[in-house]
Amino acid sequence: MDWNSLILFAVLATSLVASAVIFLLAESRVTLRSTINLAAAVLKLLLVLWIIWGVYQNIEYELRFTIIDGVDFILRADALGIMFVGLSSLLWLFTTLYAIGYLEKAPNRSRFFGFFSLCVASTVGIALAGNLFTFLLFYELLTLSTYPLVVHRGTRESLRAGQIYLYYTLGGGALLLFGVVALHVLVGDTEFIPGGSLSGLDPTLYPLLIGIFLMMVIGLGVKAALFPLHAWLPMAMVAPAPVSALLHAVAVVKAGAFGIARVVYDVYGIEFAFSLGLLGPLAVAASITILYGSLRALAQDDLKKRLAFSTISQVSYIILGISLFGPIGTIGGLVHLLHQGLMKITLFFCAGNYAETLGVHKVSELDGAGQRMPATSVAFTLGAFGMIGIPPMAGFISKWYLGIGALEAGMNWVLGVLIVSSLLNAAYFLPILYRIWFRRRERPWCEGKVVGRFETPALLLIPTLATAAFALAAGLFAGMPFSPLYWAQIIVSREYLP
Amino acid sequence: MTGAAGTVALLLAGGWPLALSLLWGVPSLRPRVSRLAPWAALPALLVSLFGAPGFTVDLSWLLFGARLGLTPTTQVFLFLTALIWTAAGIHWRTHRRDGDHCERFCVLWLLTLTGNLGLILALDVALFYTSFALMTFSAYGLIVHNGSEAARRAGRVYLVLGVIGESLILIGLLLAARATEAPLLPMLADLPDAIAGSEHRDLIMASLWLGFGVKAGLPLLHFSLPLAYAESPVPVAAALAGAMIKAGLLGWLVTLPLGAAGLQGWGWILLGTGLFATFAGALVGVQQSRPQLVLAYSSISQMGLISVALGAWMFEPALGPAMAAAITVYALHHALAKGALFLGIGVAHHRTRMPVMLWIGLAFPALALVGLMPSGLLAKGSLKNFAATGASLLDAFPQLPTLLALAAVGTSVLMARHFWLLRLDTGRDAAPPGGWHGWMLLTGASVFAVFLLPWWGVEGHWPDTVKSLFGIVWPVLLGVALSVVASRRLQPWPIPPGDVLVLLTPLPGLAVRAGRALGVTGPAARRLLRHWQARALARYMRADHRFGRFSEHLWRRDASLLFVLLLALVASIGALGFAR
Amino acid sequence: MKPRVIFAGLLSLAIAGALGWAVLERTLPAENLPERVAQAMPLSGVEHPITAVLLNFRGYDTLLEIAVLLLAVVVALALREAQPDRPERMGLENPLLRAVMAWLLPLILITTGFLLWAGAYQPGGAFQAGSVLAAGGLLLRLAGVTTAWLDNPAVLRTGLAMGLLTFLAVGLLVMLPGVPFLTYPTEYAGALILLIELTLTLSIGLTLISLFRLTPPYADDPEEARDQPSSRNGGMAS
Amino acid sequence: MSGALVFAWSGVVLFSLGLFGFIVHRHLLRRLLAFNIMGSGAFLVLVGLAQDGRGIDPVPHAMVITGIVVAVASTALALVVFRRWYRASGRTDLPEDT
Amino acid sequence: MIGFWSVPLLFALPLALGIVSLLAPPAWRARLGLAGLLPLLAASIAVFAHLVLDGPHTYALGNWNAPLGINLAVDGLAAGMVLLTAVVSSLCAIYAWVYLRDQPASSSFFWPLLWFLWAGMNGIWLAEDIFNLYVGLEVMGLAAVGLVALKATPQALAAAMRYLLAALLGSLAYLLGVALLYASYGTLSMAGLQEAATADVTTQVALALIILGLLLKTALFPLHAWLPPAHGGALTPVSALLSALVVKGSFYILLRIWMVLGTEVTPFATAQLLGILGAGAVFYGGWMAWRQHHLKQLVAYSTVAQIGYLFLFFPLVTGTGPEAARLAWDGTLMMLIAHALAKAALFLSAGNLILAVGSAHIGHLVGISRFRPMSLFSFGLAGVSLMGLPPSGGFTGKWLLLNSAILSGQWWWLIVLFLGGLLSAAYIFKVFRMAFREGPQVDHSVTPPLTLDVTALMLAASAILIGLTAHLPLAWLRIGSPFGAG
Repeated sequence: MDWNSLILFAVLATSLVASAVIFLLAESRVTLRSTINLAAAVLKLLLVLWIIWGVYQNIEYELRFTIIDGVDFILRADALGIMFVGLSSLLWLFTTLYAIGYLEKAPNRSRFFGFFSLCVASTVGIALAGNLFTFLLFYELLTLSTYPLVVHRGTRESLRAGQIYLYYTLGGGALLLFGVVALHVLVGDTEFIPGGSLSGLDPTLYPLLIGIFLMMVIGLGVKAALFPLHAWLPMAMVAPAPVSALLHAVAVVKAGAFGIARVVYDVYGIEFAFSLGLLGPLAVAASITILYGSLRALAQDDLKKRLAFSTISQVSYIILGISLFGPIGTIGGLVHLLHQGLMKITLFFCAGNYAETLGVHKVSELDGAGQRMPATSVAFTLGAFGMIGIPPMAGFISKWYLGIGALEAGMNWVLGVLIVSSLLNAAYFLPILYRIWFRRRERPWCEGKVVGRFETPALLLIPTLATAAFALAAGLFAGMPFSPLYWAQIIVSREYLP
Repeated sequence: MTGAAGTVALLLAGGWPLALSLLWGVPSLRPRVSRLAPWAALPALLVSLFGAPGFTVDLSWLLFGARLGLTPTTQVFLFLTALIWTAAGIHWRTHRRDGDHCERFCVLWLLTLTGNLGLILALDVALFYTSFALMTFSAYGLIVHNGSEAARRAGRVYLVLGVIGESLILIGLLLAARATEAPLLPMLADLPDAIAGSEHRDLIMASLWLGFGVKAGLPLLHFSLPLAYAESPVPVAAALAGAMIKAGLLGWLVTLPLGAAGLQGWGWILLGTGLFATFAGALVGVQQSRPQLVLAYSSISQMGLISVALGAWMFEPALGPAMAAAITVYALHHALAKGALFLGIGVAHHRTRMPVMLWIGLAFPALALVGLMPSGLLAKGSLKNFAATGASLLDAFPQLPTLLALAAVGTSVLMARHFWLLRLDTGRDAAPPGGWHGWMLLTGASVFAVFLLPWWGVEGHWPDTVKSLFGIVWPVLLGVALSVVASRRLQPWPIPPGDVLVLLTPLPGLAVRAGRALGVTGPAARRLLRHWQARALARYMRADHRFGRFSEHLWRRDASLLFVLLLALVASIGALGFAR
Repeated sequence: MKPRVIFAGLLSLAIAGALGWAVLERTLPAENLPERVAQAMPLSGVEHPITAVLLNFRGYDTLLEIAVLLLAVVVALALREAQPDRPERMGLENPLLRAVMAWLLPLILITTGFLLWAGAYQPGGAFQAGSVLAAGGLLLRLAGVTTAWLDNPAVLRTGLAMGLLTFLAVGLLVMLPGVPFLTYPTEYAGALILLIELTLTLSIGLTLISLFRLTPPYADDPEEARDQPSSRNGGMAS
Repeated sequence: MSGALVFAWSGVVLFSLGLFGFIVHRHLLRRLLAFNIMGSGAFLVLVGLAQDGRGIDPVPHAMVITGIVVAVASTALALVVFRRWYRASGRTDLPEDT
Repeated sequence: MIGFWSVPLLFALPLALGIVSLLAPPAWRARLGLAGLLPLLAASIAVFAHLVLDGPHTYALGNWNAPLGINLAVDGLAAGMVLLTAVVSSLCAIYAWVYLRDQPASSSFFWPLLWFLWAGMNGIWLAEDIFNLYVGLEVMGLAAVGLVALKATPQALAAAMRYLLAALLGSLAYLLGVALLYASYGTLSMAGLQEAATADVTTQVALALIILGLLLKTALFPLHAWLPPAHGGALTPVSALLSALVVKGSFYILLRIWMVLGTEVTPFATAQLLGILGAGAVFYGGWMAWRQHHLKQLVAYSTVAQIGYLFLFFPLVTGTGPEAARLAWDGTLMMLIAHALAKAALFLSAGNLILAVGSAHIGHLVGISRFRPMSLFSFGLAGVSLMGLPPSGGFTGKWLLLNSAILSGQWWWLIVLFLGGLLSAAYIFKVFRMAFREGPQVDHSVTPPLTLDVTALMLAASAILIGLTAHLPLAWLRIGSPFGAG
């Protein structure tokens, strides 16, 4: 147990300890709770930055102990994992800030922030997991820690949503469990190794491996909201805005997508998965989801629902990238993991701002919001442009790499999917922008909250603008060192050239 | 121009308007920024005049790694763009009224300008495409600036076409980039060769041709132009018609493999569409009842001529150098003249104390356009130059010179119609006289800017024989004569602006017509239209809701399907396990 | 009703059949435990093999068995405390019984003593003795002889616990030389076993008597009992 | 069938009869009696099977004595609980059984 | 050496404590109980440590070796159960110490009964003699019945009566099996039986009787009818003890006897039948738990379901390869331990919730998450283990069982584990749904004493932790097991 493993533990512990302490705090200790939360988030971010620097220099970070014979608990920071950790810890900081502002004077804040931190801890655990078992461990923990967040409002509707969320995720988790166990029986402890560890198996096992892959992808696809396993996601929109933001941008859907990446790259190995013929169907499933999500989003009037269907569509970009055999497609998928997170969290923050400040939940009520809340609206615009894939937003970078990657992999039809999806994205985002900026509101706003100097409370505005700026910068400065694109390239260079 | 100074100059050319737009974000600086905004294109103008082609700046941190630089062609484009934007900016500054949404306008203006300049300066695909998109989407805000129903409709049409265009361009660029050596960091200069050698050559060319064609007023994709020009503020219209339409042309020029062998088919297509645009633009244009619309169709018509030149180039690669020069010259000439004409509309609306001077000024660009001024002479001369070198083209298409001459008749008629309409409009606005500076700048440039061409190394072809001079003059005379006759005898057809659009959406168009026939006024028809639109939307939403209910029911109820899936899977795995 | 009878009949028949089959098919064991018992008898401290098995070889079983017995009383005590009975009205005003009791009681006590003592050599032992003792106690009760000391909880409970306590104490004390639990030193084995048996007899007797006394009196009519608010727990039930 | 097993056989019969009664009856006292019959049957089997002609086996006898004590204790406990139940509810059978 | 000395203390000490607390005045019983916990815990730990350091050993009571005398066998499983009993019972005792203050005075009889129960359980864990097991079973059973009856309400009495009848019937069936075995083999020692065992009719009938009897006492579906009222209706610490430990007593005996006789004597079908009954228990118990409206009844039915998991052991260990059998062994024991800890925690926290809202109806829990998060948190942690979600002992056990099922090719048990997990999620989250619903804005609920919450939380946390460090306990449990010390 040296420093390099302790720091991994510390990354996990920052949010775990924060969560435990917050649970124990009385409801009224607002300042203390906020301080702990923020301190933990900042500390975690610093630690993660430290590790990122270390991973960049090829330092090994590993923490390992035995759970049962033949099954280890492994935390390991590799390039892919630390990318996801970086995203989570960065967005955790912003979401915490946002949530503090959003939930001001709301009940049950101790519970909320406790589970919130727990949720981040599980996300970090998922990212750092070094084998399938550890991954599974945190994957299920994530399910459990997000349930209280989904039902936080305690209304009948949110409880129903929570129930459906559970149906899906627990069912998916059980499937994943079976896949993992079956794989464990076949080959023993399945550590994540670049290039995968299964290619040496006896060819008579291939049908079995395909079945296991299917089970795991379905299990993970539930969280990644892969069609037709997506129904929980729009329903989970009843949760408070920070939760939606976190669920959509970082924690849950990304955990599913990240898991699929792990399975494809580090368990099966992309070449082996390709030779088994698994990637094509995955790409088809992802494409169907992309189009389906967009088509459904088109018809939603509820802003958050529209964003939710958009998420369903966008997360499948990641899976699409993963299923493209070739380094460029991989880069596209991985980089979209970050980009989508930044953009979508911005959009949800904005939706939350509109709802909190103006009491507006529907697209049709947004007329003229740009005049009342210019900064939020600018952020929303940036996010929406990113989603459509308009340069120089981050979404364009992903789309470009996905497109080139699809051509490289010989799947030209994917290009069509990308274009149609962009058009659909434009079709459901641009009308919102039009309403925000170019229509006037006839009636005065019924303002929900007392705001300070700005158009909305500073705690709501700052994170929104920050994530929007990040989403812009991720695209604009994609060529810089340590940009998401740069990091994805590092991952791919390590993944494809072991 | 080398080293640090060059780097700074290039960066400033594109970055200065961007920086201004960012500074606008600071509320206290806004008044200052809006004072500086008209001059935002000045650095670019200077670079275009004093910059040297071949110098590049690598911005590895930007996007995938961007590269800025100038080529002889882009230098001309940069000049005309910067000049038009500056002039339009001056015009806007002197004609600004209180109560405009000046602030939003200001920042969108700067962003559009950034995009327009950036796409000219960009040497790599990513930055080019980024700038192009920035221009497209920012311009939307400028077009709908008035906020009127018509402006919003124009904006909608513009945006839909813009998005489709962007997508087409993206397809083309992606496929083309894939064919280059470095698909992740493609340079524009590599594209033509890559496209010519690509297995998807025709697909790429089609997407790029259509994609840029949206901007360049390609027939059947053109209908955003008249709508946008007519409804946007005058300086915006000038920029749109002068500069941004040329961005589409530039897109063609830098991406299409114009000089490659074996593109005769494409040559025919471009020639055909170009000629069609030329005549159709003229025919539809003369029916219009507003000067802006006439000018818009004139632009479509003129771009058709350029398209003819492109087609000729493709048809016969040997024409390359001559056609390149011709296109550049024609682009410069047409852009400046059209810009001047549009600004002239703005000037003419105001009261003036010097009507004679005004009309003389207004006449200059029009005369240039029909070919009676130095710039027009040079442009027409260059364009008709293929007779000397392109024998095979003339063999294949001997009627071409005649058709070009007839096109000039159309241009003349359009100009005549323009002045006729402008005369009716003049001084209608009670506003105090605005500044003439911007307009005068462009007017002057439209006549004399061609003399700058040798400075950039572009050699046009002056019509050097009497025959060719006559060939330029007689269509003008014929056109004027026709106009005089027509203005006495003929009534214009009521072809609505955005002609084909109406045909494309026959139902609403018919509804409007039927409404008119029954005496229902425009607003009522529009209300009806909106009602239908709302019904369609509602139906879609209802269908979606039902589908959502159905699908969610299917997938959600106790997640029963999951279980079935699981059981099937487990069973199959078990069976497989036993089978082995 | 009908199906249950059929079910019960079938089940009983099946069990009987299976048992019968098992008894028929039984093979004689290879292990000859009686012989081992016989060999170990000299070391047991008693002469009757059953007593030796009960209190020496398998003394642990007996220890637990006494615990079971005590347990029954504990539960009975607990239940009475939770559901208090009214003062006892038991006892027959029968002079004949009283007269006979005067004769019988000494005889019962002597029989008890004999059974206890005989246990070391022939069938008999603590449980048998204790049962007889209990029978005597019951007769006394039926005769209406008040046994006030039995109502003193401390005395009663000490008496109840004495047997098990002694057993335990002996079992633990003999461990002192470093041998396992319940390893009687050979020379004291007989005496220790007798001590245990004696206390056990008393305790067993007392146990049986108290179990009898701790059931609610027959006269306690359920209707009355439910009317009277004696049960404090009644209010707790929800 | 050897005659020595007669006790075992009667034990089998008693056990089965007791089981029948235990299932059929609802009155708790009867069930307790049936239980005791079963117990006796079991003890008979235990002792009866030990008569295998190799002399007396004291171990089953000791086991039976232990068993009897346990049965007595159980019966007593059952009676106590039954009487308490009867006093509290006035019923002689268990509620869900009818 | 201390470990060796401590072995008899494991039953002697609780017996002595039971007697003393019977003699002591009611007010002193609780204090005495707390004082007694310490030496008993120490003895348990000593025995366990002795095992870990020196390996398995037997303890010949009275210095008479089996088959003449009675041996106690201390192997990994026995010592592990002893320690588990010590931990769970201690925490329950501490809980009871506070909990019983507000109960009627008669409930102080909890203490002597607890000690006897403890003695009976320790007797069972250590026993190596099948008749001794019978006596131990009776001690445990009657003590348990007494504890159930302690409330003395009509419901409690009926439940106790039902429990008693089932226990008696089970014991008699077991005794008859013992009689047959003794008649065939002339020995009562398990080691002796294992040596001599042959697959003849007598043995099979004996085994069948023993299994039947023990199934009844373990309350395996469809013989479970007595369990929910008994466990659901008792005092809270009693429910916890019964569900966590007492049902494990008879299962433990079954496990032991199966390892001695079952794998050789019984046909494959028997093991499968036991597995199928287990599956039935999982489904039926889970379904019934989900339908309950009474919080403790829900938890009690959950026990019915969880017992079913344990019975998957038999098909997985019979007629399968050594690796699959070892995994099944590990998995079952992990399940057993995890369930003991988690179920005790679940009952205790359910008791806290009931104390808080003053009603056992689940519908009355509305909004409780806001005011009593601690109690609910323990409930949730324990629920995680019951659902078999990581990281918890329940998950580790499930993982091992899954591994074993796949390895032995008996994939149909996967479905049981899968649906069982979902069913348990359904009933656990049923409680949570209520608790998370927004209810009254003002706190009307009673605050349970901190001790109650802390004990529940400790149990729940240990159910989680044991899953994370499972390889240590499993390694220890494997000492002296038929599958070798891994």
